[in-house]
Amino acid sequence: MGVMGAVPLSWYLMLSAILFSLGVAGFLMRKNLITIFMSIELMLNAVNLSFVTFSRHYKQVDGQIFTFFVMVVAAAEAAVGLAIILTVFKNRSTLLVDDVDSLRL
Amino acid sequence: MHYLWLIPAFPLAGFLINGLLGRRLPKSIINLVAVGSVLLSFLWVVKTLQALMPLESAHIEHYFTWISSGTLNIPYELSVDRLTAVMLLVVTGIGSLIHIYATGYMAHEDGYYRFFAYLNLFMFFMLTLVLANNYLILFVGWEGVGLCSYLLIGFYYLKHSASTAGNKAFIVNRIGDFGFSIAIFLIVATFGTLDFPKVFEAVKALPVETSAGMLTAICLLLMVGAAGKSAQVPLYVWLPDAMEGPTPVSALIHAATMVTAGVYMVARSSAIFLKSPFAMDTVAWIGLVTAVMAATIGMTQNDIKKVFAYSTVSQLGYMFLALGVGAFSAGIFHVMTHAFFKALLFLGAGSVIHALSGEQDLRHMGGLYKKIPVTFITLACAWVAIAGVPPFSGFHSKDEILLAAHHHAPWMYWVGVVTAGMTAFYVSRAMFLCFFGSYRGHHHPHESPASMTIPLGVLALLSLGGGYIHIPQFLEPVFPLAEAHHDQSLMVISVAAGALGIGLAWFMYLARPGLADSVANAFGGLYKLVYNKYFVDEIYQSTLVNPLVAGSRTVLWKGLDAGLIDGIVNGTGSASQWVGAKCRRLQSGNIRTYATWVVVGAVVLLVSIGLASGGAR
Amino acid sequence: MNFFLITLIKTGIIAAVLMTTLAYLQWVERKVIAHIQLRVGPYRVGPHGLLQPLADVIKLMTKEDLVPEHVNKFFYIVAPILSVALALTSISVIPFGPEIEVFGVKTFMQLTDLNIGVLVLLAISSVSVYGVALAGWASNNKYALLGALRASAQMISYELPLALAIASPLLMFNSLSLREIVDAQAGYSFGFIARWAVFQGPFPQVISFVIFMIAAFAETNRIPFDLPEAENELVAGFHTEYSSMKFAAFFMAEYANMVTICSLATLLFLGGWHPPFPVEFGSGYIPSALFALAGAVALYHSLHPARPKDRFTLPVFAAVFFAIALAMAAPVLSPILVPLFWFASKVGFLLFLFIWVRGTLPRFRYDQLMRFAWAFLFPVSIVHLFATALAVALFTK
Amino acid sequence: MDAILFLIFAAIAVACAINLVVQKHPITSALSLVGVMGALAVIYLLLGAEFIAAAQMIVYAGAIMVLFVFVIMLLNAGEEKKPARPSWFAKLLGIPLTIAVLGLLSFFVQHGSPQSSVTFGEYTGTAKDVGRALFTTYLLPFEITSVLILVAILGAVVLARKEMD
Repeated sequence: MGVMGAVPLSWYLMLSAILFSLGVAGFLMRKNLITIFMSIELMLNAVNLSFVTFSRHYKQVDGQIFTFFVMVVAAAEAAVGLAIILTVFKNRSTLLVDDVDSLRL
Repeated sequence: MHYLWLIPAFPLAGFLINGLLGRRLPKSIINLVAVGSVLLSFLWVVKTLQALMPLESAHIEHYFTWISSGTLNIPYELSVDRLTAVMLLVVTGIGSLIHIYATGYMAHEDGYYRFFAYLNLFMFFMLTLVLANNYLILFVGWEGVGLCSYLLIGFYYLKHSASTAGNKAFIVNRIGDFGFSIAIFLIVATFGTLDFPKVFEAVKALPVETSAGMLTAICLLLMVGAAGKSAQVPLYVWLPDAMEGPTPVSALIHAATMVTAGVYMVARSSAIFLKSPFAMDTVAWIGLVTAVMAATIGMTQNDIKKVFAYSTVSQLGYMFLALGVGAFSAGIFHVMTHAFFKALLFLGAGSVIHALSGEQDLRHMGGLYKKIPVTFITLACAWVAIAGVPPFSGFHSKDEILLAAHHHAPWMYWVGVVTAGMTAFYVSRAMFLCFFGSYRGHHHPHESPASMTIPLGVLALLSLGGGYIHIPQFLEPVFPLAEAHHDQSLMVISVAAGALGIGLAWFMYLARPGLADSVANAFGGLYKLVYNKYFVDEIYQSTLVNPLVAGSRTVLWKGLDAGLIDGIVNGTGSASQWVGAKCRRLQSGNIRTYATWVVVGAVVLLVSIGLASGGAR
Repeated sequence: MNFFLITLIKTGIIAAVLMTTLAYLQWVERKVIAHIQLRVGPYRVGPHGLLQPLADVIKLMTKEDLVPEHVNKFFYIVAPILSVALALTSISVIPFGPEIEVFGVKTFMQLTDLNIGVLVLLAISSVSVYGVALAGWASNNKYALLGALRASAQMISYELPLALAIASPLLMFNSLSLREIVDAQAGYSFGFIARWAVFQGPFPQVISFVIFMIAAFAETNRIPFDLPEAENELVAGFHTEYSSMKFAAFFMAEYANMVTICSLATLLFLGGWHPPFPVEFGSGYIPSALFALAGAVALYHSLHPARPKDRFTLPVFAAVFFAIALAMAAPVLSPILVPLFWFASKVGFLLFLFIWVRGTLPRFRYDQLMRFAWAFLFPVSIVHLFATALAVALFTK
Repeated sequence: MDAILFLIFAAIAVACAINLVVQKHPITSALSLVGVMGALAVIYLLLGAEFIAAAQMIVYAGAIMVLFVFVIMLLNAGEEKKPARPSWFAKLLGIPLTIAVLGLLSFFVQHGSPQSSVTFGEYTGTAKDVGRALFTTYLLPFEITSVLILVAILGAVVLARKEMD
């Protein structure tokens, strides 16, 4: 529809960049294990977005395939990671990463 | 294709069966496998040779490429020419006889299956050695027989003397093999191949004047190897000790087959040797010296097997003399006849020892000819054969050699004749002490079983008539025959020497018993010297072995190993400890700190990418 | 702008129809249960309690909308909205009939025809867990939380068999667009057997249909799988703390989900709006005949002396029925109404099945429920999927 | 029209993402993440990746995030408390690093991104295309991911079992 019809590709990439940085922010600043985990998922999503964008740009489906794989891996990761978080909570009854530091010298 | 590979394959199969399952198998099966495999390969040899006759030129079978690296290409090839044919027949024939003999001799030993497994393995390697068509495969066989000889000398590994004798044999052989391997390297370097035909072609092509040095070097190194394997001066010391092994082993390995490997190898390399007169002379010299030295020692020994061992050494010396004077065919001829009568001598000695249940000292024997007549008769055949009494086998081959020696250099002939006399003397001495006079022992002698006496009989026939298998003609396609002017006088002289030796022995040990001791006293110092084998072992011990051991202990072990290498290892350890102690500061154990590090890394990466792509267009 | 106008109109119609359906579905359920239990059911409000839904709506609207102290306000309010919104959204991709022409405008009897319609339905149903879960969690009440956890666990577990069961017909029709799927089921093999998924070769989808229906019961938290609302153990499950409109929202959501899932079953397995036997055999006249019959029955009953009350109401019904019958027969309307009728009757039958089961079957135990899902339904559906794939690979060019 | 849609949903996504980061309560973060995913799904549709959009909803929003919500409910994780030993390093570098990342990425986007534009509906990677690519070109990775999933299931089960007793 006219001028506004076409959206420049860079907008999508920019959005992906912003989301990624937000993920980084959460990754660095939050102290709750689960939230950190979710920030990682956010970063994954941002990356997926750029994958899909490029697949759109090259009019090839490969980028979407990568996204698909990322999803699968994320699913596996979530399953194991959350199980680990559960165990951590069971053993230490805390979710604060800063307090899970018995590897410290 | 005549399936040459089957020839060594049979004994190998026997080795595998006996070696792997022997512990559980009954003796009958073990015998069947061991003897059967060797007999089979003997039959296969016969069949193949029949098929291949007349074997004017070598028949080569290529199986696969063993090593292919750059220009060097070593195929796995077996070949048969007339030389090989002789060796094959000797090895497999005598080998099977001795196997049969061993079944009787070893009957009461434990480790029975082990013994026959080793024996078969030896046959396999020996046949590989003989059949090889290039130096590398020959070397494989060479090392293999060395290994087996070690294993079999040390067969009674509970006896300390046996195991040390095994080690001695192995180590001394190492020296020879070292020379041999260097020779092989030189051959590769010079000719770029190891196949006999190619090498010899190349040698023929080479101009003498330019390449003499290299060829001489190769020949001398090959000779070092041969000296090690065939117990020549200065590396002969291991062979007498090798008598610690069971007698069949002494007969098969240390008399008939393995020790002749050196002779075979030199003869095989004749093409190269002929190019280097100096090397030839060296060979002749070594042979002569060995012959004389060993003969003199042989005259004084009291252990029957030791006597025959030294006789073996001196006979080998004869063979090398033959090679050295260029009568290769005569050398091989002597290899064969010597295989016959020396195997017979050892087996006979074994039978005697068996009869006296382990007694080896001549001074505790005597008058056995009525107690163990078969052994006596057969041994007598060997006696006449080795003493060079015409028309028996030893006479022919020795005569060939002496003729060639005279044709080369008359003085060599004379030395050879003297040696022949000594040979006759010590063998006769052993015979008289053993079988005549009155019995001085305290065991109750008993004749050996048929499994032992039958091989004795066969060998006796061979050593009587073997001389008429005229090898030199047969070998003509391989070694051009030296013009044979049969000088009757020379022949008579050598025979006379032999007769003299026998007579002297008779006079000293039968007619005038006790004369021997007085003679010994008369030449006290000389006798001592000879009786103690010229103190060669002691000299080696003090000049070579002790310095080496001391050096290794102080320099290599204390200095290099403990000091340098351990120092490096421990140093690495402590250094990494130090680094770790510094780095563990990073290991804060705080996940978010790690996360921050990750992001820092990512940022650094991004920046570097940005710089690398020059601000991305 | 034409497109927007049409869509607006369609949305209006569908919304209105759906709302009434939902309201009256509840009335039907109560009636049927009542008759199964030999009761009369709602009877007072209006003739045969026909106005009962209206009364209920008024009641729920006017009731005090209280928000407990201890709840997490935001999510407490968001949850019901979320669930009802999602439930209604899923209707939008469901086609009710073929392409029709109204006043010269050709359009589909469907809000939007996505070519990934099935996937969208799955996506929505998978997201609709949040409504329940949040409601339970936000209520900050242990019964609610337990109910919510149960509900969401159960919905997730049963989504797999559901999806796998759906996959089999998709394999046969190799399309994701509901419309194409329905079109693929048009026609009759041997001239009289309807080529519905459940009858169509090479591999009649009976088993997957059964699996689908079982999973559907679990998805909608209906008896025998209604453990989230097992009143004897957790009061009313995740909506314990809810009242008035929010409660109504959950209720609507449940019924809307039922309708959606039944229509999905109809579209995937029962040939959508295609009649069970060909028009040559007069399937076109069935609807009007039926409605005429209904009218006749109504009239007959109205003449029955023992039912004085119905002397006026039943004839009205009869008149309505006759009118519908006429409309069905009318050449102008029949192309629109007859397919609609078939679709509606199939959905209706399935809904009746839901209610019937509720009236008759007892409730599962929770571990049984889960074991049934994972240890039986899931493997069976996988095997069935493989079988279908094999059949398709072998018999279709 | 596209631009408007894009802007709307991009705004939603960013808002939800910010909410994820700033909210103290994990469940809020989780739901805002779901919001991000929903918005992204719509944006995928705009990009013509309809299958991925559906998968995004089903897998991410419908499965993974539900798992998160479960765990949060199960642990009844409340507001974030102050840790005993906070990571001074992260506190120090957190914000600057984030800004650095954002700056760098946007720099790359500005200078590096291809100068093309997207109009809705002119290209769609249909489920057919995705499936074809997935089962021909990417068959091996696909199978490997299936193995990965299996392993993940086992791991999760083992850990959870340990967690039970």
